Order: sequence, then C-alpha cells, then structure tokens
Amino acid sequence: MIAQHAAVLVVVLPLLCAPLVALLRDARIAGAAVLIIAALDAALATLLLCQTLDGTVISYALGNWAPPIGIEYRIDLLAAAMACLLSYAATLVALFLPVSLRGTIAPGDQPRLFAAFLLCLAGLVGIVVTGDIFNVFVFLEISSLSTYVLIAMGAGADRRALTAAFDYLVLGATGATFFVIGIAFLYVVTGTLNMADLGERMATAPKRAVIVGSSFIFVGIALKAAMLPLHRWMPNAYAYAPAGIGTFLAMTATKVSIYLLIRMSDFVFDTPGEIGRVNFAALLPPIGLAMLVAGSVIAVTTKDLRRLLAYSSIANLGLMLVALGLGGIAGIAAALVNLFNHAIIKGGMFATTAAVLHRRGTTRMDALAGLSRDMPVAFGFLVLGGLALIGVPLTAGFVSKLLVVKLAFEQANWLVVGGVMLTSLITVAYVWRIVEAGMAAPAKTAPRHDLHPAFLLPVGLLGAATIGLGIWSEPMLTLAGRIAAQMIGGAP
Amino acid sequence: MSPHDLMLTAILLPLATALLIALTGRSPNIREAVTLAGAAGLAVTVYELIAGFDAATAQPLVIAEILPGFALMLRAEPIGLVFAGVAAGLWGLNSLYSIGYMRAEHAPRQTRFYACFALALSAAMAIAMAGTLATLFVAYEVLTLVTYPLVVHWQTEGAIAGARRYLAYLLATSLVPFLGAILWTWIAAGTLDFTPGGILDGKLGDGLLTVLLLLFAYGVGKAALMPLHGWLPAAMVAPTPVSALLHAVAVVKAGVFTLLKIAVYIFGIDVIGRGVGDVLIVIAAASVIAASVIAMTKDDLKARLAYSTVAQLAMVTLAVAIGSPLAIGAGILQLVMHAWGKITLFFGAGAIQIATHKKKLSEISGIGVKLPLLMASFLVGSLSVAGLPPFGGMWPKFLLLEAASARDLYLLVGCLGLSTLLTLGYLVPIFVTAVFRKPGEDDPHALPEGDHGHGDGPLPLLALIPPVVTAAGCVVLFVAAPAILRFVAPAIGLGALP
Amino acid sequence: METLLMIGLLAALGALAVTIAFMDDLLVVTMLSGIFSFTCCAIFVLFDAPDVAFTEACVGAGVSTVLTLAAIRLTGRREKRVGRRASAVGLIVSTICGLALVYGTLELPRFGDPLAPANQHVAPHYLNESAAEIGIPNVITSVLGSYRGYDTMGETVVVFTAALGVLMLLGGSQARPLRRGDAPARADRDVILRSIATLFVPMTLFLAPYVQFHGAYSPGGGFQAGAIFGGAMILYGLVFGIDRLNKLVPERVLKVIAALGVLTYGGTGLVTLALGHQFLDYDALSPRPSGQQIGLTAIEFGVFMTVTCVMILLFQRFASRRSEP
Amino acid sequence: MSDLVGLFPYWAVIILMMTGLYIVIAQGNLVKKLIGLGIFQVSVFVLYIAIGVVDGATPPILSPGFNSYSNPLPSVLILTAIVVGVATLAVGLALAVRIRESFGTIEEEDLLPLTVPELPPEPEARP
Repeated sequence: MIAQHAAVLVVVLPLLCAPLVALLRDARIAGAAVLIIAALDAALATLLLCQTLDGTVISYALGNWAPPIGIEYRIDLLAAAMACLLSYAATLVALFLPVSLRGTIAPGDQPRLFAAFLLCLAGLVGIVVTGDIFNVFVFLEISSLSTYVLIAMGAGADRRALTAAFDYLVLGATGATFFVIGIAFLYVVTGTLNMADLGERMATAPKRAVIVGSSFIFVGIALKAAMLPLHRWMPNAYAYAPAGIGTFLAMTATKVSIYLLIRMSDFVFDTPGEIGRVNFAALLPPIGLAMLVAGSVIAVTTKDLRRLLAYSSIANLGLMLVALGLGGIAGIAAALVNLFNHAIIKGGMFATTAAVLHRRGTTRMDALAGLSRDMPVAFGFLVLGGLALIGVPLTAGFVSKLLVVKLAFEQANWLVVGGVMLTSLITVAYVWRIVEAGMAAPAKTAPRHDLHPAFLLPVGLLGAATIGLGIWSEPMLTLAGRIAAQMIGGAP
Repeated sequence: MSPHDLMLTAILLPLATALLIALTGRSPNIREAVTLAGAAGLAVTVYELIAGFDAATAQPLVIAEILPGFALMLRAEPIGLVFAGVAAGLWGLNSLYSIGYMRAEHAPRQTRFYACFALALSAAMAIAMAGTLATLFVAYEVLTLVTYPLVVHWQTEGAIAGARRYLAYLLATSLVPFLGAILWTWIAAGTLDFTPGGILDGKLGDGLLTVLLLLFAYGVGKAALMPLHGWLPAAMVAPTPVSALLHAVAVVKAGVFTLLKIAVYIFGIDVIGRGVGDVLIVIAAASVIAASVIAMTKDDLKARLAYSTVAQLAMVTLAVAIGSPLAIGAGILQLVMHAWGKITLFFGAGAIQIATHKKKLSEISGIGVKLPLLMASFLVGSLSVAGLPPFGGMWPKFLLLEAASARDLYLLVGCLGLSTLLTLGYLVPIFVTAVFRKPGEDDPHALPEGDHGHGDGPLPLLALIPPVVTAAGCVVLFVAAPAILRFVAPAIGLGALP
Repeated sequence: METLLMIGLLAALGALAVTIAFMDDLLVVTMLSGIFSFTCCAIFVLFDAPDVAFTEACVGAGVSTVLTLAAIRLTGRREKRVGRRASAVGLIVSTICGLALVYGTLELPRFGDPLAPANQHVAPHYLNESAAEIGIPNVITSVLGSYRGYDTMGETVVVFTAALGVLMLLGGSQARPLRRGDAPARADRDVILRSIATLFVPMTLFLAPYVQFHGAYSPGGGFQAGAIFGGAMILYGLVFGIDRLNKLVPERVLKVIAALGVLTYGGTGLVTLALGHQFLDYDALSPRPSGQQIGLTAIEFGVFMTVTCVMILLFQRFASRRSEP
Repeated sequence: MSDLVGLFPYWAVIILMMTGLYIVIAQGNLVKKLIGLGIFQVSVFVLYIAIGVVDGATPPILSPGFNSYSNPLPSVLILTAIVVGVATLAVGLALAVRIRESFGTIEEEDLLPLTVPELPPEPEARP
C-alpha cells in the first residue's frame, strides 16, 4: 500500500506531522521527531526513484478525479530525483539542526521552528511532484511562508535576519503573484490547469496571451531563482538565517526554482529548450553568464563566509542556466548534473560553516584565523568544498563544469567556454581567501576544538559524495541523461 | 608482481606512507623512519617496473571513467618510467636531507611536511604512469594542490604571498589554457589516449596545431616557459628540501615531462617537426637566454637557482619544439641530468644556510673553506648543469646541438652555446665566491662571525651526504646516459645513436 | 446597466488605488484599502462570484484591515516621503508590466464570452457532473472540497503556517510580558458601542455555523464560517479588551485546535487511504454521492477549526503586544 | 467598439494591479509595501473572476430553472489565493513589528544603513 501511495505520502507525511511537532513542548523530542520524519520521507522518495527509474511515469489522481478534472500528482524521473534531493537534504540538516540552534533560539521556540522546517520541506516536495500548475502555487506559498519565518529566526544571532526575511517576503510574494498572473493568462486561453494538458492545448492557443503568460511565469520563477538582477534577497537570506536553515535553503530553495524552469520549459510549453514561443532559452546563457561573473566577483570582495558562499551560489546558478540555455538532451543533463552536484558541494560547505559558527559564533572572514589549527577537520572540508567549486579534478565540481564547457565547445559557443573557464579563476581567488583566512595566525591561540559530533555525519557524507561523484560520476550522468531524455522524449 | 600491480603500488605506496606519517606524527623518529621506508619501497618498486618493462606486453589499466571518454588509465611506457625513476630515486636522498634540514631549522608542522611530500610523490608517480591525457591532467592538478602546503610551510606573510602566486599561476594556466587545449584535443581527435605517433595528425590543420601546441606549452604552467615563469621564483619561499625535490625534480619536471608526452603521444614527433613547433622554438630559445641573463643578476642563491631552472626547463621545451627523435631524446636526458645536477645545487644552498645562516651570494665569501666537501659537490653540480664533460649534463646539450644542426638551425646552435657560457657565468661565481674570496671582502654589511642568533651550527651529516651522493650521481650518469637513451629509443623512434 | 455599474466600480477602485499610493497617513491608507476590498466584493458579486465576495469581505476587508491596524499601532502611523529614484524605478517597472499585460489581452476571448476556452474545457464538467458525482448544488463547494480538495488542504496548511510564523515572530520567547491591553471601548463612555457589540457578537457567532453547514447550498463554507466566527471573536476583543478575549479563548487551546483542524483534513485523506482508495477520495467513506458529502463535511469542519483559531490567534498576538519597546 | 467593451474590464484591472506593484516597489514604508502588495493581489483576484464570467449566466449554484452558469473554477482558485494573501500579510506585518522593535524604524531608507553587511552582527535585544 505504501508503495502504491508513496507519491502522495511523500508530501503528506511531513505536511501532517508538522502540526504535531508544533505542539510538542520538548525541543529534544521535537528534534528527534524531525529527523525521523525526514528520514522516512527520504525513504519514500527513494522508493519513488526506484519506481520511476525505468522510465515509468507515476500518475496519482488525488481524490480519484481523473486529470484534468482533478489534481494530478505526476512523478517522472526528474520529480523523483528532486524529491530525493530535497528529502535527503532535510535529513542531513535535521541531524545537526538542534545543535546548531542551541544558544540562538530559546528551547521553547524550537518545536515550532522544526514544524516550520517540515512545512518548508513538504512545500518544496509538493512543488516537485505535482502535475497541476495551480497546485504548484499553493505549495510554493507553503514553502515560502515557512521560509520567511525560518530566515527571520536568525534574529537571535543577528537582527538583520528580520530585514532579510522581509525583503524576501516582498519579493517572494510579488514573484508568486506574477506566477499567478501567468497562470491566469494560460488558463484563459486553454481552460485547464493540468500541466500535461496545458502543454497539448497550448499549440492552438492565441500566441500573444501565451507569450505574456509564460513571460510572467518566467519572471515569477526568476525572482525565486535569484536570477540577475532579481538576486538581491538571496545573500542576505542565506547569511542571516540560522546556519542549519541556511544549509537547507542553499541545497534546495533555488534548486526547486531551476527545477520549475526545466519543468516549464518542457511540460507546460512542450517546446524543448524554449519557454512558450518566445525563445527563453536564448535568454538563459547571457543571464547565466552575467550571474556567473557577477556572483564570482562579488564573492571575492565579501567579508563574511556565508555571504561569500551565497554569492558563489549565484554564480553556480548562473552555470546551471547556461547549461540549460545550451539546450537539447545534453544541455538539460548538464544542468541537472550541475544542480545535484552543486547541492552536494554547497550543502557540505554550508554545513561545515554551520559547524564553525556553532563553535566560534561568527563566520566573518577575519574571524576565521587559526581555523586550520583549531578545527582542522572543518577546515579540511571547507577546502575540499572550495576545490570542488573551483572545479579541480577528482571532485564533483570538475565533472559538472567539464560537462558544460565540453558542450559549449562542441557547439562552438566560445563566449560560454571563455566565460566559464575565466570564472574558474575568480573562483580560485575567493576560495583561496577562505584558505588563507583559515591559515592566518589567530589573535589568541584557542585549544583545539573541532566540529561538534552532530556535524560529522552530514559533513562527512556530503564531503564523501563530493569526491565520490567526482571519480565515479557514472551514476549521476546516467541519471541526468535518462531524466533529460525523458523530458525531451527521445531515447536515452 | 605483475606490471599492473607494480604501477598501482608505485602510486599507492606513497599514499599509504602519507597516511602512516599522519598517524605516527607524534613521534618524529618513527615518522621519519616511515618516510625513509616508503622512499626505499618506492625506489624498489620503480626499479622493478623498469627492469621488467617490455613494450610488447605493456597493457593499459583503467581505473575509473570520470566522464565517458575522460578515463583515468595507467600505462607504463619508457619516458614515464625514466621520469618515475628520477623522482623515486631522489625522494629517498631528499628525505634524508629533509630530516637533517628540518631538524636543524627546528621547523614547525613537520608531520604535514612529510605527509604532503609523500602525497606529492604519489601524484608524480601518477603523472609518470598516466595512460591518457585526462589522467595526466588530474594528477597534475593534484600535484599542484598537495604541494601548496609545502610551499606555504612557514606560513609567514611572505610565504603566504609567495604560495598564493605559486597557486595562482599553476591553477590559472591549468584551468584555462591546459584544460581548454585538452578539450580541444578531445573534441578534435575523439580520444585522449596516449598513442604512439600521436592522435592529432590530419584532425586539425597545421596552423591550428601550432596554436594548440602553444596552448599546451603555456597551459602546462609547471614547465615555466617565459613569461609564465613567475611562480617558480615565488615558490622559493618554501623550505629548501621542497625547492630541491619539487622545484628541481618532481613539479617542474612533471611540467616538461607533460610536454614531452604530449609531443610524442598526442601530436606525434613528426607533426611537430614539420613546422608546427617553429614558433615555440623561438619562444623557448628566447626563454633560455633571458632566464640565464636574469639569473646572473640575482643575489639570493635560491632565486639564482630558480632562474637557472627556468632556463634549463626551457631547453626541454626547445627539444620538444624542434620535433625530431634526437631532440626528444635530448629532452628526456635533460630531464634526468638537470634533476640530478640541480638538486645537488639546492642541497648545497640549503646546507650553506644551515651551516652559516646565509642566503645571499654577497654574504658567503670564504665560507667554502669550512665546507670543502660540500663546495666540491656544488662545483660538480654546477658543471653538470652547464653541460661540461665528464658530467651527465653534457649529453643533452650535445644532442640538442646535433638536433639543431640537423635541421640547419644554426642560430639556435649559437644560442645553445651562449647558454652554456651564461650558465657557467651564473653558477661558477657561487663556488668562486665561497671558496676563494676572503670573508667580508665583498660585503660591506657583513657581520662579524658569531653575531647571529643561532650561531654557526655544525653541518649535520644528514645534510651533507645527499649532495655528495647526487654529485657522484652526475658523474655516474655521464656513463649511464647511452643506456637511458637506448631504453627510450623505441618509444621515440630513435635509430642508431650518434 | 450591469456594464455601467461595472465601469463605475472599476473607476472607483482606480481612484482608491491611486489615493492609497499617494497618502502618507497609514491609518487612512489602511481604511482605504479596506474600502478597496469591499468595492472588490461588490465587483465579485457583479461577476457572479458570491463565494469569493463573501470570503473577501470577511478575510480581505475584515481580518486584514484589523491586523494592519493592530500592526500600525505598533509601528507608527506616519510614513516618510520617498525619494525620486525609487518612484521612477517603480513607475518604469509597472508601466512595462502593464503594457505587456495589455498586449497579452489583445487576443484574449472577450469579457463574458461563453465560448472562451476557459469556460469550455474543464468547467462544463464541474457544472454538468457535479450534481451526480457530488450531489450538492453549490458547484464551488464541490470543486473546492472534492475536485480540487487537495489545493484546499494546502491552503489550510498555509493558514496554519501563517499562525505558526506569527507565533514564532511575536510569541514564544519573543512575547513581551502581557500588559493589560487597552480596551478601546470603556464601560463608562462607550455604552452604545458595547451594547451593539453585545448584540452583534452572538448573532455573528450564530451566523457562522449556518454559513458552515449551508455551504453546500448557498455561498459559504469552512473558510467563510471560520472567518466570520473569528471576526466575531475579534470584535469581542476589540470592544471588551484583549485580556478578556485571551481569557475566553486561551492561546494554548487555539493552537491545539488549529493543529487539529489541519489534522482533521489530512486525517480524512489518510482514512480514505486506509480504506484502499486514493488520497481524499471520499467515495471510500460511503458510496456516491453520500460519501462525498460526508467527506466534504469533515474537511469543511477541519478548515473551520483552523481558520477560526488562526484568525483569533493572529489578532491576539498583534493586539497583546505592547506598543512601546 | 465591441473590442473596447470586451477588453475594458481586463485593462482596468491591469491598471489596478500596476498601481499595487508601483506601491510595492516605490514606497519605502514596510507596512505600506504590504498594503500595496494586498492591492496588487486583490486586483489579480478580480482578473481571475473576470475570466470566469459568462454573459447572461448566474452564479454556479445549481438550481432548477437556470441552465447557464458562470465558471466555478476561477472562484475556487481565488478562494485559495485570498487565504494565501492574508497569510502572507500576517507574516509580513509580524516581521514589520519586529523590525520596528529592533531597529526603531520601518522606513527602508533608514533601515539601509543599519543593515549593511559590513556591520558586526548584533543579536536582537531580548526583553
């Protein structure tokens, strides 16, 4: 029965456990509960992945109303893989979330924070598995609202979390409204909300309405994806959110937006690589390149490690957009490999940063002095992640970058080749700022006091995956290739 | 053990050594014993590999496939084995020297030092055994990164700045031109396997091939072709044993070795010889002369040696650019001979520093009297590097002259002659100053003896033996050079020896 | 006639919106935005959407306005004038978006066109089959509760999330010590206000169950009923003081009931799962159409619980906060 | 002419939406921004409802004697969206209150210098 209903349970489990967790009084019990729920969710997502691995598309009619009358959950390989990413990320973060919150958030408030965390997870998974465009909006709002609150919880350590959350709220709500306007235009000319159905009916719809509708959806997603020039909310949000939450967001939030972009470019609009009949794919490489350069350059100048990593995320999102813009099965596959690898790499780095923050209370660059001596393990993982960001061979980052560059090379797109390669150099510059900051002599010598044990497993697993996927990239490539082929409808 | 096992052992043994070093870091004696044992083991392994090498039966060993067509593969072949032999052979000597040097200097972070050293050797072995350009690239990057902690060892501001420069040059060149050239090759030829005769002939026009060769020549930053040589003097902030092994042997030789491999197995010697390499000839020759001239102006001993290295490396690049079997043979010999010669010189410079705390040419007047054996070795090393008989360094210079005149490049012949004179001009004065000048004669700022903080320590035996041995090696190699040439001759299509 | 009314209302909305943009007294702005919402309600009625009008009146015009007022009490009433640059950016962006939208409308089906795709593809199924499949006259309720019941569950969760968020932001360890809230109406002075409130609060409370259970036949349902019930309690709190409201319905209880509401909704889905049907397939509960009606009743009740409690909670949290730091 | 009448409601709604959007972008007061957001959203609701209107029809509550009903789906979607709107407003207002308490202002202009990344972290004062 579970196997049959996994499609809906993967969303409903965290969704319905959240109110229960919110009512708990003991922060420790709540923390353990979140971990168990997230792990169960990960198991469900894995089950879905197994079910869809052979190309099956699971269609689950909620309320047993056949689409397009009712809402459909439609899980193809992409959705299942994303659900896995989200739930694994939540599980790893749940491992250290209670520890990282200690001291900044009163124990009495923690159960509610955990509940919001579960709601955020449920919302994101809901976006990923649904086949109904309005349902996307509803779950987008669940995840967004909980995200605003989670970010604001960073105020216990830094009051700027409040303004960061507010900025995100205004931008997020505006983006969501744009999304809804887009849906209105598409609905008015097609009469349906089911994405697959929409895709079919779009072919005969009036062109202008489709263009405007897809443009508004695109802008709405772009806001959420922190696309240049709409990226300003993101560094603050990542830097001031509680460290564990920042880690989760870095691994998931913008990735889901990229997912939507991929989904929309195929599912709703049914024109591979193009959104609607305006060629949005052509927009992506320039935007992506601009993000790549701007994100990297700003990262070099930041004075806070988490902010640096956030700008680096903007650069990496740019890389994904570039890959997506290159088009075709290979382009989507490269974007997906980038997406998953970056989630792993950046997740590991943010988790390590959370560990550093937990010990030191700050992540300012000048406060990292002596890190290599006091926290050698944490420092090692930071360096490892940094190398992966640069794209040093034997790390996952090398694979993802090489795929993009090779693709651009084959298409003789020299601008992309040059842009990606040159930004590697800027990446070296900002990664080496971390390394040198960590090696600088500390003002006063502290006793060696490495990561709290709670961080070891998540940090270690993500670090191992960073190296593992850099050497043995075949599973990831196969997965991405199959997803892309399924999206475009060709043979893998 | 089968050749495959031996290849894996050669890479994994230093890795295991590094692990053991890290684990035994608390007791220096055991740690250093582990280092020496690892070095001995590696030397034996590589010897076995060389002795048992048979071109007919050598099979590739695929380890992993990072991307389809971008495989990690090992394959033993003569040029690589020669490089492996040099690196493995000198690691043991250098370890002995390191022990003497690091203890005398009371250096901190010695565990990290020895562990990274072992890791660097592992990477060097992987470079030597690489069966594809992809493998070579991966190992090349690893070598850059594991040597960073060695360069930055003192972690002073100067060291951090120097190491930053080191890393910036090497990563920048490898991530942009080198990787770009590899991708280009990959897409043009469809493979990255090292194949005798090359894989690019007919795939690209000669004009494009010239560009590609230049991309490679500058992409391989470790070859320190001017004007991208700046990292090499910058890296001299490292402890002297690091400069000795890495910046005379493992790292820089990995660079020129990469160029040799690319010339032989990616381009094909004939392809380069038919004109593709001509631009590079000019650049390399200019690099030889310019670096030699700069070396003459340097007062700091290690800086002088660093520029000397730049010049000598450019000679290998020159050999690659000439593109005839004879020139390639010369390049390989230069790789070997320069390694032994230059490590002797670095050992000498370091020993002088230990014994007298002096680093500059202008300060060392007269110290040779106290260190006769050391200075004798230094002289041998100098003459070998300059290319005078009866030392090993004579062979590559001689063969290069032959190769140049065989292609009627008489201007180049002149250049090479000039370079030998310049080499003598910047190396011999060190010996002369140390032995024949009286203390204080040249240096108005010289302090009376005994004023230094540490005082003049006696030279530890462990810091004296290695230079003497390597100096002797220079002589032995003079005799052994034809054997080396015979070993590599089939791979580079070299017929009868001249 | 209807067209003229529509034009008039839209014009009024335009005037309101522009006034709001240029007023800097936030109190006035809030009241105007309440009026804006009410005017929209009129338009919704005109556009044949009484359910929406009902909800917008309760939630948009009522609860939103009260919450905004409560917040203004804490944040200050006056707005600072803005610089020119920001206005220029706003003007450019909104003009571009507006022109894009106008461009998009050019090919749209005309207003009220019965043959528009939107009214052709899925909608007729609801209108034609709902009677047989669900068995209730109000098609909006059947779509809301059954055909798209899952969206509604998500929406309930959104409401719950908002309560959770406000509790985290203004409650828990962040709560400032409760002081006697200021009762705007004083016993000695505001006799009329108190009398009317005494009359209206119970009436409104009785209206709620009617709206709740009659939702199947006329405009109404869990959301509206919840908002009305919550609104009545808020009125009580406004007139008789927040302390009495807090005493009447303690936060603890509200939290539990709000959570239970979500669980009732989700639980209905889980029950249908356990009975071997799809999630939220009410046919599992009993054969068609009675199963559908049982299911609808259950989830509407869940929605009611959550919405009522959350509305009160939100008000309580804003109103019990001290205004001076 | 029929085009004008047929499209006028849409255009009027677009003007409303854009006024809301303008307030969101241009106004510096955080509460005013939220009010603007509200106007933006409510206008979108009107757009949706306008889509569902059918000439000469009645509200979609089935009763004998009528056979032409307006489209129920936009109403359903907007019921959802209204609730989402108020939820966002509540969280936004709560944030605004907290910002006022921490920073002493809710004007974007005054907040900017207090929130630049260069400042050292300052935990919020606990009561």
